[in-house]
Amino acid sequence: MTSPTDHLSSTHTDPTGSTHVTTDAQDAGDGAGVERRRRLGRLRTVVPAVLVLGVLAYLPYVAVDVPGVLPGRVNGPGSMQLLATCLVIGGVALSYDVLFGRTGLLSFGHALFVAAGSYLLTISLSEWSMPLPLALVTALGLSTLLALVVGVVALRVGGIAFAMVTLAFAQAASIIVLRNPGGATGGEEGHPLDRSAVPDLLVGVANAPYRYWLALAFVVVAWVVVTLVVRARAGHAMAAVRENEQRAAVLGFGTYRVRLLAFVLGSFLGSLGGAVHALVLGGSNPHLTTSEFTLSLLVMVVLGGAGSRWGAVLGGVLYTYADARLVEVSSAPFVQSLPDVVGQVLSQPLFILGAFFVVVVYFAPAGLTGLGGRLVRRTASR
Amino acid sequence: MTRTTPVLEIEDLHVRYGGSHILQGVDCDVPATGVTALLGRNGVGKTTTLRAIIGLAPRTGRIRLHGREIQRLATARIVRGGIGYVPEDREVFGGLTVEENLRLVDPERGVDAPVVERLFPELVRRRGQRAGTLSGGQQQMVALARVLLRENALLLIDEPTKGLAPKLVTEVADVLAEVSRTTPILLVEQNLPLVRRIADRVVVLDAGQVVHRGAAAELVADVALTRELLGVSMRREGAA
Amino acid sequence: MINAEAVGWRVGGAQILDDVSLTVGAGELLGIIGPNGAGKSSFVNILSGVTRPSSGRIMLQGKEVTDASATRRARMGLARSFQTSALFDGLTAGENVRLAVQAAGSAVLSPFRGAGSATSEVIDSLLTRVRMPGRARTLARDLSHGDRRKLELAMALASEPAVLLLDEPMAGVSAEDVDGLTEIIGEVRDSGVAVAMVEHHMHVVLGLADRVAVLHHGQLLAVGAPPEVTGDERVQQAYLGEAL
Amino acid sequence: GSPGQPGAAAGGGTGAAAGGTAGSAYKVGLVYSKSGPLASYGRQYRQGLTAGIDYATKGSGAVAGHQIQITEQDDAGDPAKAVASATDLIGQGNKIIAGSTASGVALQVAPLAKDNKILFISGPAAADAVTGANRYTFRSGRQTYQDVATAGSMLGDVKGKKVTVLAQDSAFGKANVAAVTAVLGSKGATVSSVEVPSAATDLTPFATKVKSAAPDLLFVAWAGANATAMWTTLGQQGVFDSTKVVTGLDIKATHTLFGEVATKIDFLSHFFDGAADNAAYQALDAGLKKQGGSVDLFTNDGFVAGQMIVHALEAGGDDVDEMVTSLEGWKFDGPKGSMEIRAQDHALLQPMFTATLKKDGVNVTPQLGKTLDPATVAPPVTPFK
Amino acid sequence: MSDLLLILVTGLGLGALYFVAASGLSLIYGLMGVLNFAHGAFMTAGAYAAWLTMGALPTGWPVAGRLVVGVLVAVAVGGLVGLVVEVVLIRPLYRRHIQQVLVTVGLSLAGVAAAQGVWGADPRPVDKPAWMSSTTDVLGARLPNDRLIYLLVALALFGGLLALLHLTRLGLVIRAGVENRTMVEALGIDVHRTFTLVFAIGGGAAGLAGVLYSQYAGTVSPAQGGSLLIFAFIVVVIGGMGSLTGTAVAAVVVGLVQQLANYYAATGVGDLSVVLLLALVLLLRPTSLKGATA
Ligand SMILES: Nc1ncnc2c1ncn2[C@@H]1O[C@H](COP(=O)(O)OP(=O)(O)OP(=O)(O)O)[C@@H](O)[C@H]1O
Ligand SMILES: Nc1ncnc2c1ncn2[C@@H]1O[C@H](COP(=O)(O)OP(=O)(O)OP(=O)(O)O)[C@@H](O)[C@H]1O
Ligand SMILES: [Mg+2]
Ligand SMILES: [Mg+2]
Repeated sequence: MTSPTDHLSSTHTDPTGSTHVTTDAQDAGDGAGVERRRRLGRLRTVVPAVLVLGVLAYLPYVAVDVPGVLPGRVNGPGSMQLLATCLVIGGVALSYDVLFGRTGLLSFGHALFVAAGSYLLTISLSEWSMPLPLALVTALGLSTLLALVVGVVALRVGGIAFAMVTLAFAQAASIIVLRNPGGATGGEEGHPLDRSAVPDLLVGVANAPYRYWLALAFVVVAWVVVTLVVRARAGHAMAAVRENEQRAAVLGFGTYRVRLLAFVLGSFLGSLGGAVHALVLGGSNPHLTTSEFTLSLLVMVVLGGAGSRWGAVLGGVLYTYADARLVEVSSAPFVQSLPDVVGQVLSQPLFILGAFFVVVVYFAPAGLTGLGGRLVRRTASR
Repeated sequence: MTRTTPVLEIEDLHVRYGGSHILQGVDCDVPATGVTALLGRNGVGKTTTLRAIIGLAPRTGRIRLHGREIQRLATARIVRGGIGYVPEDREVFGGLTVEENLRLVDPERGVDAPVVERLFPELVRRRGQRAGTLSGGQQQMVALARVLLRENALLLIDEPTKGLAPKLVTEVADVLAEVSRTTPILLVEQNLPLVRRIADRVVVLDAGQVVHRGAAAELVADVALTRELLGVSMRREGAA
Repeated sequence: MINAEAVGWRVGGAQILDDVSLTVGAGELLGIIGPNGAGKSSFVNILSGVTRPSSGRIMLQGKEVTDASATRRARMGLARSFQTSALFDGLTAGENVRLAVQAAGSAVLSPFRGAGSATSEVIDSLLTRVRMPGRARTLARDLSHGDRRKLELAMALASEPAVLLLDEPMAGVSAEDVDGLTEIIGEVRDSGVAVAMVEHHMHVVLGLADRVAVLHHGQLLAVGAPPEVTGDERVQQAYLGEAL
Repeated sequence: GSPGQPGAAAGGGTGAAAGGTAGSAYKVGLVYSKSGPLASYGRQYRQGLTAGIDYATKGSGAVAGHQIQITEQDDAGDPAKAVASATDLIGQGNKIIAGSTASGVALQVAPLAKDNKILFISGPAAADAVTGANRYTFRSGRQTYQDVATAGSMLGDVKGKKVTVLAQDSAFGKANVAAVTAVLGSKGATVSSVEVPSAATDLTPFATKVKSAAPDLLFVAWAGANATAMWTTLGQQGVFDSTKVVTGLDIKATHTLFGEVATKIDFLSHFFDGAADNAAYQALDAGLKKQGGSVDLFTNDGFVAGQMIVHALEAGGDDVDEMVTSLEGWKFDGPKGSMEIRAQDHALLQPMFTATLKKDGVNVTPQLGKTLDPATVAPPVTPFK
Repeated sequence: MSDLLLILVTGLGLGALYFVAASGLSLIYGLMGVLNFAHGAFMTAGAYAAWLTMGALPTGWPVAGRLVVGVLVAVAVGGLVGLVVEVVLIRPLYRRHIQQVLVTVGLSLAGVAAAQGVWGADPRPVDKPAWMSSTTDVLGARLPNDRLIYLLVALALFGGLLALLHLTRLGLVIRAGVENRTMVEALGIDVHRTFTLVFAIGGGAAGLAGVLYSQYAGTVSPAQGGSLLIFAFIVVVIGGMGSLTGTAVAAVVVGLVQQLANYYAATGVGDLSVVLLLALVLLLRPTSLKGATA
């Protein structure tokens, strides 16, 4: 019947019959010139990435006002904080795509690991009084261990069942966080970051650009790791498992190990994102543990385009941006001037986000990057 | 052969999938009697032709059933208009029992229809088994039985003997021969001996176009032509 | 190379396979024939580890593998094709083959190990070998039925297996290519691979097989040299009928 | 050219809004729930704030010639959004941040105040931890401890009495249990609790547990949508037959949600329509009417915040430390009555009320019981960390 | 003893409620492969429809009479919403299951937000017939009367749906269409209409669940549907994804386990009991979920 990988078939093909998953791998061409073409292909993926990175890294020096788009100057604290949050979530979405887009694992529990990274960092800083580096290692180590345990159990089943087991684990974690055991998590009020334990550069409104760079660095790390993995045998094995698990097994891939690897790797990157999230936001909050958060990760990845690095990051960034900025739209004067019921409905940011999401799924099933790719090709072919 | 009006007329049929142009102007008629075999190498578009007729592939051109244009109708309408379709991969409903598979088409009689009892006694024995657990050959029987439950103006049958044991191939050939006495069949088949035995006419496709049309006996007789069109000789095959 | 000893399989109260013992040696090709529903595919599934037998033992290269997973058996040099094509539909033909080549490599699954670059020639030669050159970039989902069968065979060959199990490799393959594929399988056998092939095209079986086994209602009806088996009256009765 | 300082404005200026010169506005940032689950609390707070500033500036909306310029941002109850908004507002040169409808928001924004040395006046958020959070954080509403202490007052002498707390098994619930244990336990009551998992749908088991505990006083701490089901179940299982039941009185819209048992409950109240009467209350009432609202629970917190903002600006102008000093120990009259900001931990000492509900037809109106003196419900001092 | 009886009866009532909520979900998932996240929004729609209807009817009518009309309207509204959603949003995304699921995710966000915009986030009281809010003494236990109603409704719904699926031709077409929609069409059966109908039936069941739950809670609120949806999901999964009988059994088990754990186990266990149950079922009997995996 259905499996979470069904969609991939549609996400990965567009009507021209070409694929985007395989751009890394389209070098299976014929004999001569292969090497050159491969190098060219690699260049074609690396150059835009480096360019975009350059532009993003320079933003804290851009003192231009973009009214309506960002709160104040591009490099003002408000904009920097907003962009930092967007980037962190973009990176987290990328980590989720390792599971969902690459390996076809529909997990509803990714939030668990992001939250684990975030909470374990804040807790080990203030509760266990560790220095930052040690706290970071502890948070990542424990989260990865947790991922291993959850993965070993949950991967015994597949498809929607897997989604539900992971959901169950995440629900359990969410409940535990809300119960505030031993006062460690702060319940629904969250756990603030111990300011004295982190470098001054990361604290205070004026230092927002440094938090922005931190978030950017996280995205770069996640990007590089995912790129390496996707190009490696493990990445191909993940694709094989996604496409046809039984076939992969008969070929000799240890499918359980492949899925576990993807799960642990994705969770590791997710918890790294959680830790950075805590640093950028100055604390952990229980919203990270909720299944809505995982659900929104799914939304982001699909929004941007599953199985594509640009797609995941873009989806994450856009979603977070929209979520934060739609509040402005809702209170815009033109909304207030609309008839009562319409105005009341439109003043709910979630309504706009939900409706927008439906539209994207509807008109750009391969995600925004897929749509972009299609436009580029169409104009090129004219 | 008497010249009757054809049951199905295809004019300038095109099928495109995204950028690839699969059928590039197929023209052919299916006469109102006998078996018309649609031949060709792997991937030339035989299945696609059948799917286009039944409305399962995006198509342009003109298709007439008994003189009525059907190329704009939805699949279900076309089928109710009298075209039965047996797909290449059998596509039985694996989760339903044999009985339920047949009742889907014929709610009243299902497995108990005379045609099933006569042609496929094995299915009567297995009426309660889930079709998904049937062997390949058994599934083919379900797929065939399913369309035979209904009165059809035309049957489209895609490689019905694929994966069948030799004995069954013979039996299926007999069934098809018998059915074709009352219902015209457009048959896609790789098994040339079978084609030779039951087909009246052949249409050969290559690269999305019709490259040959004629009586089956003619093609069989012309060794050179067979080799040119299909890459093999029917005679030698038949000897095996 | 591979032997089944008194293999039985029951499911849902029905005895699908009953006391089947067969051996295929290196460089030997065993044809498996039998009426539809006789249990041929089920037998191949048991040999390859996709299903577990209810009784009996499977030995692969002298080691017992009855309880070993499909993955383990693949690592031990066993490859197979499926009756209904089981490909990675969302990947291209070339990538399908490359996965098969990679899976065969004994290298441990390291996330950062390179994908291997020398394989594109290998991929092309494999695809050419199964008579589908130039289709490396087509998505498996978009291949025609016959091409899918060929790709299936290419993937089985990719791992340079010691034991090869083929479930109806010729089903749906156009008449033109049947001879070619027959030739390939012959070559594979001659290179010392143990091949077991389920097939309904009798001329292929008769042309290739060193021995033929006939399954009927889950039991071995006959095993022997092709002429012997086809001469057997019971086989004619149950399977061949009056051939076309 | 060289890129200059990250985050700096074009031309290398120092901070966007140095402000301060006469005539330029005093900027106040509001981060509160305009949407999300606490939107109605947020609306009350906002309306109260307008009335409060109006009252404190005598209708001018200006302090010493400087207009008070308010910038609002919606946090939808999400601390992450609140932190981003607060950062933005601070970056824009707002020296005062107010709002925080949700406790989670208050607790995550409070550290920002300290980091950036700005004044933070928390709103309806009730968490005790906001008190004493840091030198720059104040509150304009009541805290959980004051609620509980009010409930305790209803038992008279609690010595030897059995008190049970029915609360959700969450930080909010736990805080209430802890507060009851601290307030009433120290006076000699035996306190036990029935904690309801947040995932529970049917509350019969808990009603049964409460019934069999047969306490003299049942304190219900409940926040959430299934309140009506909870009250109905308590009623059905006969808890009211033998026990005095106390809970906090929420906003007007909830007064109809107690179903059958509404009149049997004793309420403690932070504030309600008709709870007090003084100049501030009348100003609040009039100010709200002007905005098409009416007096309700959190309009007080907004009004008081307005008073505090104006007072801080009058005394401190642009200097945050001056503002803080001026607020510490400040005594004033709010709509509830006389208030005092305790210097040691910025607790807001204030009167509390008890009430009952009166049903007349479909209308349910609260009736004032006792007004409790600020001192009798004052929380213990929690010095800054 | 009387406590145990009370816990068991309320547990059954809870299970009945879960079943009504899960049945529509299970039906749509099982038949169309769409995990309908908007099911919660459908329930909310039903609840508000009934609330508005009951408010609009003359107050002179007995509450029970207004409730019956409210239920009918809720089922109709739920069905209509399902119908429209299927035709407008689900059908064009045919075969793209994940996209279909995502559309419902979007809908669930937008639907709840819209309700919140129009009626506010705060719960509103609903009228409940006096008999339903009172109790009956049995063996010393005060059993709430409304639980009996929920049980009866759930039983009737279960029977009706089973009969629909297994005794009618529509049921057969539905089951076949689930497996291979194209082939059903190729057999000359108009499958679009069938699937629209399934969605409408699922929506109607959601509407019914919405009213029942609002009666149970005594209020309507925008988030109500969503909170019930979580349990409905769990029930559907434990029940084996799309199996109606499995769903019924799972609903009762979940209801009972939750009540018993909440009463007898230490605090905290009750909270996790359902989740633990789910994990346990999945790990011990992963094969029962094959339908979901395949
Ligand atoms: N959905 C599709 N998208 C893109 N290309 C397709 C699609 N379906 C079929 N094709 C292509 O159309 C061509 C014709 O396919 P078709 O299945 O009709 O061949 P066929 O003649 O039936 O071959 P065979 O004998 O192998 O069954 C093939 O090259 C195939 O790859
Ligand atoms: N899970 C199952 N439950 C019940 N019966 C089954 C199951 N799997 C297979 N069978 C039955 O076992 C028998 C053998 O099936 P198998 O697929 O092995 O046949 P086969 O010899 O490969 O036939 P074919 O040549 O048609 O492919 C068939 O009668 C089939 O119906
Ligand atoms: Mg074909
Ligand atoms: Mg078989």
